[in-house]
Amino acid sequence: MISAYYFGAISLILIGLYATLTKRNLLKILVGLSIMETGVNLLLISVGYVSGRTAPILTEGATPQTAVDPIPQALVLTAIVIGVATTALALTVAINLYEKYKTLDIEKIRGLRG
Amino acid sequence: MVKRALAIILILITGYWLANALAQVPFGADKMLVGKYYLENVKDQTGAVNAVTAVVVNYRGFDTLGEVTVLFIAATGVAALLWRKKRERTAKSEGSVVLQTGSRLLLPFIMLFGAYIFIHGHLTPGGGFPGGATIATAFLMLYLAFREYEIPHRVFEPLEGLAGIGYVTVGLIGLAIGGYFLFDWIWQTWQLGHDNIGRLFSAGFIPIIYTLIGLKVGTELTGIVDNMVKEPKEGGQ
Amino acid sequence: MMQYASLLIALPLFSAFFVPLIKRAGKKLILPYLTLVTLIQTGIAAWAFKEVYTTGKPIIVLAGGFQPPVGINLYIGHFAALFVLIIAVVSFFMAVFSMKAIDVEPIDKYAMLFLLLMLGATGMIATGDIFNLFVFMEITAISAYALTAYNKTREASEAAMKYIILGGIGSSFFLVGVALLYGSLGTLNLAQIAMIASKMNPAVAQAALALLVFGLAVEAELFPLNAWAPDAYQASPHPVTVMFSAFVVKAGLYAMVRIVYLFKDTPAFMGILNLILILGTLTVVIGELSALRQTNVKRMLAYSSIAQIGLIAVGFGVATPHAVDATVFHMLNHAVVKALMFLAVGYVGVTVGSPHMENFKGLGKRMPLTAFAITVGAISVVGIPLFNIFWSKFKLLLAALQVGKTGIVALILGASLVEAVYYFRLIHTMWFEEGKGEKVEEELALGVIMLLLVALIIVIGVYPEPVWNLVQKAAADLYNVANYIKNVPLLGVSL
Amino acid sequence: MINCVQCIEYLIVILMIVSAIFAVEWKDLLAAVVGMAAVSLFASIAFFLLQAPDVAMVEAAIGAAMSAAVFIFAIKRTERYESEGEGTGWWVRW
Repeated sequence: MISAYYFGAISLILIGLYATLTKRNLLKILVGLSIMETGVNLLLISVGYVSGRTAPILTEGATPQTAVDPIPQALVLTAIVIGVATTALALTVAINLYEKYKTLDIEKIRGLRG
Repeated sequence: MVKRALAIILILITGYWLANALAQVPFGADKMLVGKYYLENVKDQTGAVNAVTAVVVNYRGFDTLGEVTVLFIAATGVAALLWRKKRERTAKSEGSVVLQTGSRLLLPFIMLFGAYIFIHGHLTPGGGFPGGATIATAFLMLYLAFREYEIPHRVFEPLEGLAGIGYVTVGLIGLAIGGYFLFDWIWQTWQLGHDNIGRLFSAGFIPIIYTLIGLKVGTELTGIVDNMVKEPKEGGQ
Repeated sequence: MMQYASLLIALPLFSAFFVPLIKRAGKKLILPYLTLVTLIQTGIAAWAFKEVYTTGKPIIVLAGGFQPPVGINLYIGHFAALFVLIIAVVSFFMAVFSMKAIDVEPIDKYAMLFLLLMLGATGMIATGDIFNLFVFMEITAISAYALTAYNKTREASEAAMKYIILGGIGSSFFLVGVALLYGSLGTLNLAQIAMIASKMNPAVAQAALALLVFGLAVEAELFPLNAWAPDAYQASPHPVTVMFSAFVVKAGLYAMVRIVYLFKDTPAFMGILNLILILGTLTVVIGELSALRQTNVKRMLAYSSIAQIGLIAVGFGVATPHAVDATVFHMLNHAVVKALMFLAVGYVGVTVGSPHMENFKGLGKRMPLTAFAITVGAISVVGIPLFNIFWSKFKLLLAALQVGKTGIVALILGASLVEAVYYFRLIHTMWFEEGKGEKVEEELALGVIMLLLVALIIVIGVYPEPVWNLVQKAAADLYNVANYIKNVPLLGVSL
Repeated sequence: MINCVQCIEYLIVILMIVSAIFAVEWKDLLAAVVGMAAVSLFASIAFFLLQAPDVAMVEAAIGAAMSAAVFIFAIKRTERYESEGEGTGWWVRW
């Protein structure tokens, strides 16, 4: 039996993967990628969680023994920003493709062979 | 249909495999090794109260430099790929009166709030990235409210570059003073603010770097929005 | 003094952020500025190379002055020093080539992306922290996406889109792998991971490594995830193609091998090696067979390059000291040869219009120097003695024979045979077929660069010993994990 | 033994998965993007429950708001409705 958060994270990853593998609309694929990234971030944070502890902000009352692991949180901060950067660039390329082909259907975008 | 079924089977196998592996990584257990070191030493070594901020800016400063770079690349890439000789905004109507007045009124407050978030990054949750995004939202609102609005490019582009240069320069000063790239010279060499932990003027170069990051993230996200909004003029390819 | 090696990262970053200000001074200055920066980078890399190879000790750069498992460290050992130098030199050559080859606006953005691509590959090779590796991988990947689409043609956008989607899937996989590793070991430093790898549950280790290998396979162009590569090679600007083939792929492969070798003493290792062997073999077979039926020379070279990458992966999959030596040698040779060939073919593309097979008819009369360069490169790739790739293929063969893997011997020989077919066809087209067109005045700077690379190929081919010695040190750095752990000054937080 | 906090956890995870499925299946891309933003928002609440307020803020500001805005601009410049039918993408093929 795995925890609810693990379950949610894996489900998000799989739903995103499903969308990227089977959808034909480019923007839908990018939505899928985005969901997948959210899932991965949730997974990282849940890996760093320690039950019964508080956020790693050491003001009065919080000691090192009562805080959760700060590293996964720092990693996820980085990962979120990287994700949004990739998404923005991908959407730009999609706009360029739409200007050239007048469609977002990848079955119809086939300038290159192979 | 067959392809879809195949994809679903493939995904279910992946999921089962992942879940199996994850079952060996118990949820909620204490798995800290380096993390414990951070929590114990964060106040002495960096002066920050928020351990995540200290990890992001101090201990794993290289990651953050890279992260800023990634966002910079994305902004550059968006600008390069949407570059046309002539472009203009094509919004058909102005925003409503409520939106226009609201955005004018709220603009300074949103900017102030963004600045607050990134200046207090070492004390409260937040920091340069959400702060910068908040500032970008203010400009996003202006774009939505006014049909003709454009950001002052002559200010934004150099500001973006200068904030990045500032970050690297702070790191290089660390190399010159302390002997290590991205060394926290304000905290560890000059020892400023050691009796001030938990208040604003502490934590060495974290507020400086977060301000630079906030400015950079704000200008970059605004730049991305600006590039996405403007469409090529007819015949302007 | 050692810490100044961090300039390898700081300089490209600083210069990239500086470009908007240069643009104010004048657009004409941007490409010379790019050349200058890459030249300085070459100088720093050469200094680091000299330092590492004379003292025999790796340069450890500590970011922020924190000791490794706490802070991030760069590890510039023998391997990293060699490849950082290669990256810098190739970037310098390509900056020179860019002055000729790039005429699509906006140049300033091109210069920034170029510098950051170089930075990303340098960081991937130099870093000693698995998440930092991810960040540098994303820097490389995102600048590569943007540069692939830079020409703004249909093909370029399509190739970039493919690359982005595959890259997105790959980076998600990679992060899941990192989450598994971190969840069971509690550290992200590569040396510390190697030190406590045996404590990890073998099933989790295997899953994590498989995820990491799949994540890096996008950058390393291994089979199921390399559909983007030929398209991107074909559609991106010519200098960028050279950079992809010469060092972006190498950085991905290096990262993959570094991570996998950290687990050398654990039960999970053999399974992952088999995975790499299978992926590599498939890459070789499919790459070579696809190369046969191409009519666009740049695309043909792209498939050939992919096949060579597969060969390198196979070599790393054998994982004996001799095989790793030979494979690193092959990496070096492949970087030199493919840089030369893509440069020459790109130059033809720039002057004639497109690198289609038609345009290569009678090239020997119109652009003799370029045709000569392509010929030397082609002969070398096929593996004719007295050219550099002969030695690396030969040593790889010997290493495979030593462990009795005859399948790999057959694979290498078969690949060489197929390569011979399509490269000799290209040579035949260039020298013995009549083509139309005037004789072209070849650019002096590019001619010098091509002749330099040709000379390098022949010198390594005739006297392989000095380079072989260098390469053996580099390979030992990669293979000898115990030494790697010893060299990184780990703080005692093993608790 | 299920207490109140656990109830909220399960609720958030279920809402997240449901909105992810909607985001993937809706034919109207604008609705799909809103679904994606909802996933990010629920994830942000989950981060908060997992004691990661920093990440929650970043996810809400950048992951949900900014990325949805960029998506919407892209939809404005392309098309809003997805055509029928499914198939594997070309990047899977060689």
